[in-house]
Amino acid sequence: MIEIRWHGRGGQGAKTAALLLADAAFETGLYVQGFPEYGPERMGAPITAYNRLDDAPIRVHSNIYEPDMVVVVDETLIGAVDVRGGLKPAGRIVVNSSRAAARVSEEFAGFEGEIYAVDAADISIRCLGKNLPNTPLLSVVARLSGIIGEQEFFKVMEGAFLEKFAAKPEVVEGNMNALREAWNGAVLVNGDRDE
Amino acid sequence: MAYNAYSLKEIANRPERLSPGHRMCAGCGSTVAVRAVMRALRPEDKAVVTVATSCLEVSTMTYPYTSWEDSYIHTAFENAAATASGVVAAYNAKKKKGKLGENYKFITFGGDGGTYDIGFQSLSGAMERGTDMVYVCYDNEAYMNTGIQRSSSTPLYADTTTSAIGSVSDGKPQYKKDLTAIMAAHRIPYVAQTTFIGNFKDLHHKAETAIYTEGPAFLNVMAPCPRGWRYAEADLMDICKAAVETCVWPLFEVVDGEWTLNYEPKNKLPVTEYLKLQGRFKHLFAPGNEALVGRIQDDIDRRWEELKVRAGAV
Amino acid sequence: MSKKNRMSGNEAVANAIRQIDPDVIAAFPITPSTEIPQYISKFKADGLISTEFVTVESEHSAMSACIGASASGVRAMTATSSAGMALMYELLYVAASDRLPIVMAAVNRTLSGPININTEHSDSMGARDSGWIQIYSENAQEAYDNMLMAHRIAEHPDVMLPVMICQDGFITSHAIENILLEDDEAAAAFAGGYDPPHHLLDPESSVAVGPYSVSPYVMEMKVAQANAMIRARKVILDVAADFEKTFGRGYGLFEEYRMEGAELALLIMSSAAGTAKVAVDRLREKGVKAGLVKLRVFRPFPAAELAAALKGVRALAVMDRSEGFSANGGPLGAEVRMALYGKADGIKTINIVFGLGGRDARVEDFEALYGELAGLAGKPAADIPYFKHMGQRE
Amino acid sequence: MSKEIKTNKMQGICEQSGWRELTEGGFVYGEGNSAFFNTGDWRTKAPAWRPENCKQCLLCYPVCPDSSIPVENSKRQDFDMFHCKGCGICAKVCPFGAIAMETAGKEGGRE
Repeated sequence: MIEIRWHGRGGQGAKTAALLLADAAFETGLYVQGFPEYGPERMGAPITAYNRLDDAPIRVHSNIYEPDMVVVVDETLIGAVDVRGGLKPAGRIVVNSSRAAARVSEEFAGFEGEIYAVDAADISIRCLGKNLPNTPLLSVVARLSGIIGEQEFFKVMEGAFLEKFAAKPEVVEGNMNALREAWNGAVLVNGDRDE
Repeated sequence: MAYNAYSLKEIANRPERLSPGHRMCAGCGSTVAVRAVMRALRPEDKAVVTVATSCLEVSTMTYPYTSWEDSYIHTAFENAAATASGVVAAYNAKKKKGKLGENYKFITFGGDGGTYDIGFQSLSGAMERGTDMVYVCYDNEAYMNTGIQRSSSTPLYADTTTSAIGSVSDGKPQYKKDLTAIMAAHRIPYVAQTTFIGNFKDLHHKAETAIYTEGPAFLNVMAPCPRGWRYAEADLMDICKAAVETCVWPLFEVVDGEWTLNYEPKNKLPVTEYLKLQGRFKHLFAPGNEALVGRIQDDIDRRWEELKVRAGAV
Repeated sequence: MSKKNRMSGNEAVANAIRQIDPDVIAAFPITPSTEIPQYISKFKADGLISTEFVTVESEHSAMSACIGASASGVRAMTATSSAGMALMYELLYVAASDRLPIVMAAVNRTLSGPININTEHSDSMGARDSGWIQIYSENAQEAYDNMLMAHRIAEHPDVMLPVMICQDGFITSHAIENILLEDDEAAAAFAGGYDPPHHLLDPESSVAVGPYSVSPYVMEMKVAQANAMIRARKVILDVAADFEKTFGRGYGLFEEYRMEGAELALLIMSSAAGTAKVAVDRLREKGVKAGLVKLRVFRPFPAAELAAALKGVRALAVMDRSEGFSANGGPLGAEVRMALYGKADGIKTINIVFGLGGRDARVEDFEALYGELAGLAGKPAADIPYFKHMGQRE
Repeated sequence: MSKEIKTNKMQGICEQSGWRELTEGGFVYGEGNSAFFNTGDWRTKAPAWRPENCKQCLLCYPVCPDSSIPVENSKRQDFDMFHCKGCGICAKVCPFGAIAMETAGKEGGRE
């Protein structure tokens, strides 16, 4: 089972990204869970969302306390929220950041797992014209999770976007571009290990 | 709105839709109101009647009896309009699916407690939703079913069991709520206020218009209660006449937002002509209480002038 | 044919409702059940259902409208949670005593106060004596399946009682999970239609509903209602058997999970049962004789069946996701002890009140609880408290 | 009055009925069977109709709270004394002195 925890702020789409990742995983035949940390969702307030992905039925209904991967949608949360809490020693961190690799790495001093940074804001602004970092991050997480191949992922997401944006199909292409650009857009910031 | 041709002699041939054998008090005004409203239904039309918890409810469906010729439902005190909404929705569903050929009308009765007070939210909701129904408030100005407690419909200085008079109390210290105007503010197609006068032409016209107007309609019918108002049972019609002639209870209707006064007394009587008929106001006639009567008169006069302005009668 | 899908519990229930296509739905928004009327509104906007959707101004009016509609001989449904259900309480009793087979999608949420939007069973437990059949769901699949069965149970001539299908707020209602959805035609065919012999809109004969009853009738009316609830037990099982034959998924009054030879057992409801099952698996791997009973049907309460299922157990924890404030635990604890008393004596039993206001319960919490049960099994009954809370800070 | 030909679909249900004999949900089937319930014995005063004074104006008919003044072919008939509670509203509205209220006796009806 892969357990993923998303940290973002209300309005940044962390919950949507978790639900879309569940969609993608479902299409590959996996058993999935995608759920937010439940509470009144308010713009700007820190929020958490979760994914469980497994090839067997998932029965557990608690939150995720020892994730395999942590996704930081908004790096200003680092310090404000214990984003590393319970993360497995060999786990992974994905951070949306425009800062230099060394700076990002410093934030997680002592962490032995892999840390990836992607400038999701930049990709989003270029592809979508606004800062919606969840779409590029979703692409990075899908690749790192290893649950789905590149082309299959794009195909699944195109279907999901066509459904989600049925009322405004013009935004589908921008979202797809953001996904494509982000697929290989993350940089390993702590060391030169192969991903 | 012009009255339709009305002949009591013809209307009286319609089948009675409220059967006798109900357990209302002798002389009760509410069943007089019910009979008059139900008489306005064309004999070929069917109805489902909803009644809020009230004297009318406990007395007209006492297991294993019903006094209603038509289908009837009671669920609780504060929700008659919502209950009727469900019946109307079911009717629409059946009609849409071609499962029902007959035409039904939906008529709801509530007392003033179940309408002005506890049932007000549900009434407001059903009217706002445009439910095709008629809500009839039979207004006897207190909670009679539980033993004459004050409601927001109880008039100023009335003596009730929860607005008791005493050495430091003159009765209910608040004015009566103007529910008919509030219902008009819902901008529903038809709102009217009436009571029992003469050959019942006014009430019949208003009930018929309410029932056969598409969309929500509201009727406020003053229905005196001999026990709560403390008058001799036989005096029902005198009380109603005095209420109209003193302008305590004006007869008017609001059709698509347009107010019409249906009756203007040639010689508006002083309010004492109404008050003196009822034991609930007896204390106002004790020496030294002239100012209290004056306040009532001032209030009635102000409301009457406002109504005339609204109805374009000045 | 069943089709694999993934959706939240609310979406699953909304899809069951779409497939059933009830005549009338009256509902009012309240977290976390709000999504259900939102889906209904969209289904209606897209022409996918023929339902008359009454957007009432309160839950009290929602249940009132359901009663009016159901008494008119059509299928009526609503969805609610928490304070919304509490506002309906008065009418829940009326619906049941009028013997109207209304179906409610209940999404369990803490009853105020303090106000909280997360799951707890205090809302539906507060309605436990209202005369409604109560069926609880562990996950979206069960919520969907139970909803497809609900009308068949409620409208059965031996029953004629309202049914609430409960699922846990957020944990089930808002989490995306895998689910098997049935074909629209097959689901609709299973749910069937409803055509009661007496109702308000019968042009052949008037009907009066909701009588004032003097004392000489009330006792008899309530005995008749109580007997309908007794008969519901068999109907629930019959409908479940037909459901299994049709769709392949089986249900009972409760589910026994790894109860073969179990010495330590939990009795638990809804989503937390899934988490506890993982604990049972881990313990069984270690050789601990752990088992679990997940109660599905709380009303009617399967007392005799539970006593039989738990007979061989040495120690039992009854898990209440609501406080009864009885100073002795929660309602499930009280009822299970009633079931066992004199029928399956000698089980060392403790009532655990947990998960209030959405307080998370982890696999590790349940593992630890089984550890405690092992200790209780060897203790004299007099030394075991009636109940305790689990998961709170001291 | 026409109530005599009404059928009581609830016949047989009474305060001695067992729980299996009551209607499901307390429904009452049929139309207006309260007509079978006697409220005439509530009276302490009884109206008496004097047809010789009656002009058939029918003003008495709508004011009766107990539907106890039957009308046939636009003409009022004698009182339904099985149901009349003796309130006297009818007598008070009669402009022609065609209804008298009698203090003693419960017979009433036609004088």
